Amino acid sequence: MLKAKQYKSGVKPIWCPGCGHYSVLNAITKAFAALEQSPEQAVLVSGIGCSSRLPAYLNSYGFHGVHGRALPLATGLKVARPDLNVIALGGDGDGFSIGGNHFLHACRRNVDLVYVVMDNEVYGMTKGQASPTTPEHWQHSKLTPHGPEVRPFQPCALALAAGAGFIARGHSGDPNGLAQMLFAAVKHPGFAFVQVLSQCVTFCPEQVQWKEQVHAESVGTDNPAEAAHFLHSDDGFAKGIFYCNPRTPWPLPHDSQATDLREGFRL
Amino acid sequence: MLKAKQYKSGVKPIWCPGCGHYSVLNAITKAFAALEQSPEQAVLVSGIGCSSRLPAYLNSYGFHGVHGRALPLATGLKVARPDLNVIALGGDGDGFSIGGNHFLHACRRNVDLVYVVMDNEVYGMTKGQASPTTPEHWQHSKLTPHGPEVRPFQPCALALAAGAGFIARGHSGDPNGLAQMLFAAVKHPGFAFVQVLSQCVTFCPEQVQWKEQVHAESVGTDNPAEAAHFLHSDDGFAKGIFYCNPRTPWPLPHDSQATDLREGFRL
Amino acid sequence: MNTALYEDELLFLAHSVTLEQEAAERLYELADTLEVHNNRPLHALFLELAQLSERHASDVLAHCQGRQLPALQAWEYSWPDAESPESFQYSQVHYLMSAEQALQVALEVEQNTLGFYSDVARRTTQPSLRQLAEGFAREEAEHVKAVQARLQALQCPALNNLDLDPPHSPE
Amino acid sequence: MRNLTIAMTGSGGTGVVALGEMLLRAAAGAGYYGILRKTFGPQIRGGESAAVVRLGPRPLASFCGEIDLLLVLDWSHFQRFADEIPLSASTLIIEDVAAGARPQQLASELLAREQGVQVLDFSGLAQAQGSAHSNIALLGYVAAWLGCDGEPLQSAIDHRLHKQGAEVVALAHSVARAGAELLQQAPINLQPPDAGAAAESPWLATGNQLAGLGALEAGIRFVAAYPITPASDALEWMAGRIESLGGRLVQAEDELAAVNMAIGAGFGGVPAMTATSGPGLALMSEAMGLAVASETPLLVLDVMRGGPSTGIPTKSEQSDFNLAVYGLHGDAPHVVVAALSLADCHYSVAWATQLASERQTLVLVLSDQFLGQSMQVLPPLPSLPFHAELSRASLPPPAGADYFRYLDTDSGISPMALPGQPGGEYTADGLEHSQSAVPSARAQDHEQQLAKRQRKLQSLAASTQWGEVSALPQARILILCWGSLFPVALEAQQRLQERGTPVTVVGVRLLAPLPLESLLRSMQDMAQVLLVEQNHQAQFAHYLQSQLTQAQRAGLPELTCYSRPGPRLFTPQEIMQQVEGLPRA
Amino acid sequence: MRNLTIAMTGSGGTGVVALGEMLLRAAAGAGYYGILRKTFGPQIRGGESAAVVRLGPRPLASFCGEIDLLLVLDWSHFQRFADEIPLSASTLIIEDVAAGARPQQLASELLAREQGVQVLDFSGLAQAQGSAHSNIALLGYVAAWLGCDGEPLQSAIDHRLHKQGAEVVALAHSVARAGAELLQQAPINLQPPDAGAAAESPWLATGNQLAGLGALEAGIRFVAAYPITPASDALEWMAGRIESLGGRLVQAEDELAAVNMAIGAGFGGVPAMTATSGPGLALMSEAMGLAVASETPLLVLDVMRGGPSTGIPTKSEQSDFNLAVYGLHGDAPHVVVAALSLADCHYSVAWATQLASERQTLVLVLSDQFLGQSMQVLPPLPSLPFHAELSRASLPPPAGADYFRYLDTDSGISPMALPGQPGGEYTADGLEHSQSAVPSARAQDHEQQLAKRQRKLQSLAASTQWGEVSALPQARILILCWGSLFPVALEAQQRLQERGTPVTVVGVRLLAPLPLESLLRSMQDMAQVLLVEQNHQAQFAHYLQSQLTQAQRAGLPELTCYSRPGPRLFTPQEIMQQVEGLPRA
Ligand SMILES: Cc1ncc(C[n+]2csc(CCOP(=O)(O)OP(=O)(O)O)c2C)c(N)n1
Ligand SMILES: Cc1ncc(C[n+]2csc(CCOP(=O)(O)OP(=O)(O)O)c2C)c(N)n1
Ligand code: SF4
Ligand code: SF4
Ligand SMILES: [Mg+2]
Ligand SMILES: [Mg+2]
Repeated sequence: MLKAKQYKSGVKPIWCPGCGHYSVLNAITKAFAALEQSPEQAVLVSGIGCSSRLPAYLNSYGFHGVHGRALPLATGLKVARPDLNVIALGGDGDGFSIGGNHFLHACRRNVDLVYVVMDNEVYGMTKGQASPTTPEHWQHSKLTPHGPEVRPFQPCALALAAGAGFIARGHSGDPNGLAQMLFAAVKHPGFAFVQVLSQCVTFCPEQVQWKEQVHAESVGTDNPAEAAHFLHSDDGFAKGIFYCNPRTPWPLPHDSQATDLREGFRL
Repeated sequence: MLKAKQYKSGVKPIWCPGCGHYSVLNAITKAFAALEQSPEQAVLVSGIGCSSRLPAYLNSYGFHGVHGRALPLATGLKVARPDLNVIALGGDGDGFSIGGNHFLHACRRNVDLVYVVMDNEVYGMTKGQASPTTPEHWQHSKLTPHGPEVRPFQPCALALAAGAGFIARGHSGDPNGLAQMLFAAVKHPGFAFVQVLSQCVTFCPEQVQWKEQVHAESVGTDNPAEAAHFLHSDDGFAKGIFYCNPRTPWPLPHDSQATDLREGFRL
Repeated sequence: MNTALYEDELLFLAHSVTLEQEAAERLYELADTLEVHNNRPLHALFLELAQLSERHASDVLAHCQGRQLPALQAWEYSWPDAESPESFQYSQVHYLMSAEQALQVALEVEQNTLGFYSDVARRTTQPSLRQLAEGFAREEAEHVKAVQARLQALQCPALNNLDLDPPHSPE
Repeated sequence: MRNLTIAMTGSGGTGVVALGEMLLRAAAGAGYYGILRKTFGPQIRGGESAAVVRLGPRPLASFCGEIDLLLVLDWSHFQRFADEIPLSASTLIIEDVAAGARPQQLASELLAREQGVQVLDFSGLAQAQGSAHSNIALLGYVAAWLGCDGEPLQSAIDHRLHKQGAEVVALAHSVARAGAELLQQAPINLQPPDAGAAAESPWLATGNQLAGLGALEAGIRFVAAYPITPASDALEWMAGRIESLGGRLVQAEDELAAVNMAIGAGFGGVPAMTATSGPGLALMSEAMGLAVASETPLLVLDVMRGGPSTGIPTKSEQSDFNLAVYGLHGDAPHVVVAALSLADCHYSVAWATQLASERQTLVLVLSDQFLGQSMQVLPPLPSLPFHAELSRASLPPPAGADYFRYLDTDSGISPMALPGQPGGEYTADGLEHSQSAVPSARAQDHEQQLAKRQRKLQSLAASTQWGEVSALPQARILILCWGSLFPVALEAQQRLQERGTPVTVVGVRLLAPLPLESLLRSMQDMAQVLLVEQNHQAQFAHYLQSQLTQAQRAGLPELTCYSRPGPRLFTPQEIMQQVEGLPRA
Repeated sequence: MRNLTIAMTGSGGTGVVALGEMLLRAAAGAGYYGILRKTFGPQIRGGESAAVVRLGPRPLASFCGEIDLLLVLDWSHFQRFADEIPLSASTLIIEDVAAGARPQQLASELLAREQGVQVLDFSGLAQAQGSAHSNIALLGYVAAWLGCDGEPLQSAIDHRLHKQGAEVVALAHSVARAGAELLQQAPINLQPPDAGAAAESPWLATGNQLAGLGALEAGIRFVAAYPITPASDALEWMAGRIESLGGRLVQAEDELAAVNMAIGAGFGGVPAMTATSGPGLALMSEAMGLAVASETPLLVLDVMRGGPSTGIPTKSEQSDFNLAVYGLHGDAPHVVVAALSLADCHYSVAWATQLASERQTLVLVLSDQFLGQSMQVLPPLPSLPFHAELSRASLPPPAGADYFRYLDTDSGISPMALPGQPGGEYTADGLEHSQSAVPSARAQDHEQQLAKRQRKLQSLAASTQWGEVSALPQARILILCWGSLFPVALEAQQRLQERGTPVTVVGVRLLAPLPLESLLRSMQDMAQVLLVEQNHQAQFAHYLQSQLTQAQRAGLPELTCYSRPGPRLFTPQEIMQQVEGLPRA
């Protein structure tokens, strides 16, 4: 049995001191310890962004793919190698902007993956542009000097409408709670989505206030209409497992006899 | 004032006789007649698919773009040319599979567009593969012989979660009702989404039964939680304007004085 | 259904005109469609039916001479069903449709129309409107007979006509 | 050695496509080899359509420009096929009474021809039996002429119709018989093609199916699919079979997902692929670069169609060459293979499957609509020695030892650990990295990895699979081609020889890295080189030039390029014409 | 004519980048020309960083390999910059007392040099005034040496710090003054560069900003943006300005959306663009083909970085050439332009903006991280004669007359109607189409449209803007380059001439269609041609070869190619070395 810190690789994170992503990294190692995860059986798959640098900091296998495509990469891997514990992760830009379509379809497809989005409401890596979850009137990006003026993306409500069976929100300020959520997410059969509020101290220093704003909720329900009602009136700072309704993960097993591939070609 | 049929171009549709898309075409011409639309001021923008062939059948301007990208094309056009009436349209494959991300972000961005999806729960143009809205156990595609085994995509629930301000569902069997919906959608300031159940007689002949299954609903609400509740318990055959909650369309006007572009370069 | 129709002659006429015009338009459209799909016999049949409908429409228009009919939007009509009763439902058409099948649908459509006119004639309290509607119904009954006659005249026994050609994928 | 080409036209619904398929199958049953091509209007159903069947005593992998016999069930829009069904004065035409008016332009021509038009009442024959299927009557008639109206025809009909029930089948048999009997009263004034001694149970297959076979046999166990014409049927063929091999096919939400899924599976050690056509390939460009940089095995099959953009989706063209060879950002060497015939779809894809695993990189296979969707009668294909299994050499050392995923080896191939192997843990990366897989922006690491990724492919250029050479000893002219033009060039070669002009034909299978030495050797003693390809910009020709040094180029014979786009089929005749037009050396 | 290069290194928080910027600005205020380059470690903040400033009396558009003066605030990870800050025996080094331990490897070298290392107490000076900013003290010190420690330094500090409030500014001024005063006690043992008579109000700008300026001045009124290094700041510069011109910038959800949005706007008649780097460009490939096929104006700026895949995002490379020129599916001719210097970002983008509208197609502009993110002092740029406004000729005829959107004209350019114009209604299409914009799969339409789309670009090859030639009369050697290597080659030319080897330099601005005649003319009388470019595979060199006929090629002087990837900066020295290594003709 490994201790949490034994899941770290020797590579030192490049994240800014104070960045919420450190704490997500720790929460993952804690969940791994609790899961007695053997490092070589886990694969962390990410896109591009500060958050997406995470896989290299663990001593599991990892794939730092291209921007926005962590989920299809993870899906291909998990379907081909069901024996592995595959965790996809990345940032809000990676997952909800360029990767939005894969997010929807991964929720529907329900492959047995965990997807962790470290949501700091900003594109950290490219110097602080607005992401889909950025507040409507945040005016700190030169690219959108008047603010995005667009309603923020509601990841949990969308996950629900798209058909995800496990929907939770954690906070980097609470790595133990987060570890527990991740533990549950890994155990959940099928697709499990965990949004983590993870501050970007460099481009959104105001996010250090989040620790005052988050509040635990114990809504956990398996009724989609109830969950929808909750999530459509949510202030974005509720913390907890909002919805958990396991169904058999894809791909479903089929009976299939060995076929002679060449048979059909004969006259 | 033009009559409905005067909005048609001379090009004859290649659609299969019996295809629901004919009736969507007629509904559009009827809505145009009611709107007293001048043909040169309207632009129909589509992706690729049987449904996406529609623009050529109208005597307005049109753009038959690439697969899945009708919405960004339409967005660019409308933002650049706010004087035009821009209608994006296409199929369920085009809009919800390859185009899913643009759908989400168009709902959020709220540009003053109408988006009509002719949903036949199948990829008609490529010979009948499953689309995101295909029923879980539909086994008529060789690509997914056991059926997609994935929950169908819920376009209206997703549009709501993504922030659309106008959400409606029509049926090709009711072109007059559809015309009325389209009329309202064009009048609605901001993004308006209309899902049209439009049968594919070639690959899903069972869909001619839809006319027995659809039922009018007068849920029309401006309360998102209520709408969410309704849409999460919907059987998919309700017909009507489900949600209508206008907000100022993007782009918002800003005061901006003339700038000397070269100013900032001087020492 | 909006009952105003039963009492307002102009509204009734507006319905009748639209009903016949839409029928003609739809039939022309179907003729085009079947031409595009190389069903030549049906192309010809639909053309013929369309021309017939067009004549009906001008007959009805004749009744409106000099009268200002109300301008209605497509959805302001009060049809018993989603579409005007003369409209061929798109979903009833198939590219390999036989003349018999087409005439069966045409018959159904004419019968629906007959039903529409008779219904108005039965329900209205306005004598002049009743007279008008009864007149239209009588004409429509003739159409029904005409279609029935054509159906009977179809000599061909039903042939086995399995669709052997697979659909193809243009894009 | 007489081959014959029979074209059939009608509208969808008259069953002309079904006619073509049944005719080919029946003929195959009687010892013919042959090939079938279908053509449609833009409608999904009921549009004008045509089938062209070529039959003869030896395997036929191409068409030629001449139509010997034209069977017309419906003349509508025949003009639209004018390019694909060129009639000549000697084309024999047989039409059904119900075929409708002959196309105006053609009508006068037809009357002026030596051969008249024979009008027969196939629809009447069918109707007399209560059937609308004049095509079946016609089928019987032609089958009788070919001498395959017995068991072969019956089983072709059964094969096609058995799902419709016994009654339908029985009716079809009797309509066909009526057609066959008609031949006695109305003989066809044309000698049938020679039948050969076809192989023991010959095959009937399309290139797309054979590509699927090659992939599965060589070990592909994961397929990510997004439908697109004309690649979908390769995916569909595999969909029905891969699970029985323990593999899986996923229908992806788009091409971006499809290619990334395949990369994910490849990273997991499961040989993986996707198939697409031009627009989809363009979308895959970014992720294909990831496969190159992260050194993940990836097979992508591109079944080319007319471009650019949506282009002409149902017609063949070789115009994705540039995209396939050059279309990645950064310096991203990868392998590009082109299938040289329908049968070679099997070979090329199987080889490519092995290459992807062996070289840990992107291998792109170019096929096209002609290869993918034509159907051929061919001798059973041999089993191939290609398999994707990773060789032991590429496994990492046991846990504890230092493991460098991107080790700079002599071969350029580094040991690749698979998830699940203790001691091999690494993070694959599209960022430039050091040998130990840690991101690095240092010049030295960048140059090392760039060179390594190029080096691991270079030795491929010398592989014996680089291409096919059909040499004639006295030849002083070389026809150089790639992909689906190879069989066409072979036929031109044969005809040219008959006319006393021996030429050698080279079909290039390995496009990148280019097997330059082999090519130079083949050009060496030639007086002329004619390069043929089916695109507007002579894409391969330019590429070839770009790979030659000044000295190499100076030493070469004159290089003439004949390049034209689709949708017209390439014919042996036009190649012959080009050869005959070459300046005499 | 003395230029001097000053490098500064420290970690993120020591303000070394700010130091570089203020130094350049202050120097510019005193009549220097110069150029600044910043370099970072992989961290977002606080990582090791460096700035290199080159100063001299004439506009400087490139760097050279020699570091004359190295200022060290912090030695941490200095090794990571070894490639970018190559020290020589004559480099003068000044370090702050608090700079920490010298890198081990370097330490012994440094001690062995003729020039020692001068250690000064900048942090002490700052601390004495209650400031942590040793960089400001150092700034004052160097500024004094350069003679710009008066008003120019003050306004550089003000410009940088004014948002922080008067107190901060005042403190900085006094720390800087203390630094300046230190020069008296500790003079720098190096003669400062010559200052020139800089232009009346010179400019300070990056290539990305100048690209933005070129775009907006030439009429771009719609920008679709998705952030990516190193293109984001071009987009950000435009974002703040386009609305004041009545235009709009949209931040898109991804590059697929961005490019399609720009196409939508272009279809609407509003000149539109997007900017990206390699990975984003790859994603745009499919839609760029749509712009070509539908003949919609589209401008795409690609600011290249190290590839393949995510590669080395913060460093420069010229390795997207292949993707830019060849990366579309089907035969899809389009225009590719490369910016030849920072100032030329303005010119090239403005020209490209006009071309896109005029030729109704995709125009790709290649810039790179070096051009995009370096900051230069330069004379004010002239207004340019380029504008995107559609010429009258391309409007459709009045309503009623027949209008053919894709009319096969002599020039290849067809009349383009804009939505809102009655009588011009048409549906733009990526499917192949007839002249009247109706989808068509006929060979004749396909060939006509393919030829038309190619023809409309061909005349461009003869445009005077094709490239820049810096010819020396006696030159027998030609240096051929494109993009950001042009200023480097120019500097090599100047130095070579000083050494008695006159060479001519050609910088190619128009990459596709290639201005072949102009190129052949420039090579004509040469004994040697040296082609230089910054990528691994010699992408342009191969392209050039591919465009030459056998005869043309035979007539050419020997062509030597020197090509190497990033991230190392290309220097005049290495070009000189190559020239000097050429076999003597
Ligand atoms: C195709 C592509 N487009 C754009 C980029 C540039 N890019 C890198 S990271 C990033 C955004 C990252 O934001 P997020 O996912 O929220 O991660 P964070 O840095 O905030 O943790 C972008 C736009 C890229 N690498 N690739
Ligand atoms: C990039 C790309 N991928 C795939 C295709 C192939 N394709 C054409 S239409 C289509 C699906 C159309 O389905 P839908 O949008 O539902 O329209 P329908 O035909 O059902 O009306 C596909 C997959 C394409 N044209 N381009
Ligand atoms: S920029 Fe923001 S997200 Fe990135 S490492 Fe720094 S704090 Fe974290
Ligand atoms: S295939 Fe289906 S969607 Fe396409 S035209 Fe035919 S019926 Fe309509
Ligand atoms: Mg983020
Ligand atoms: Mg569909």
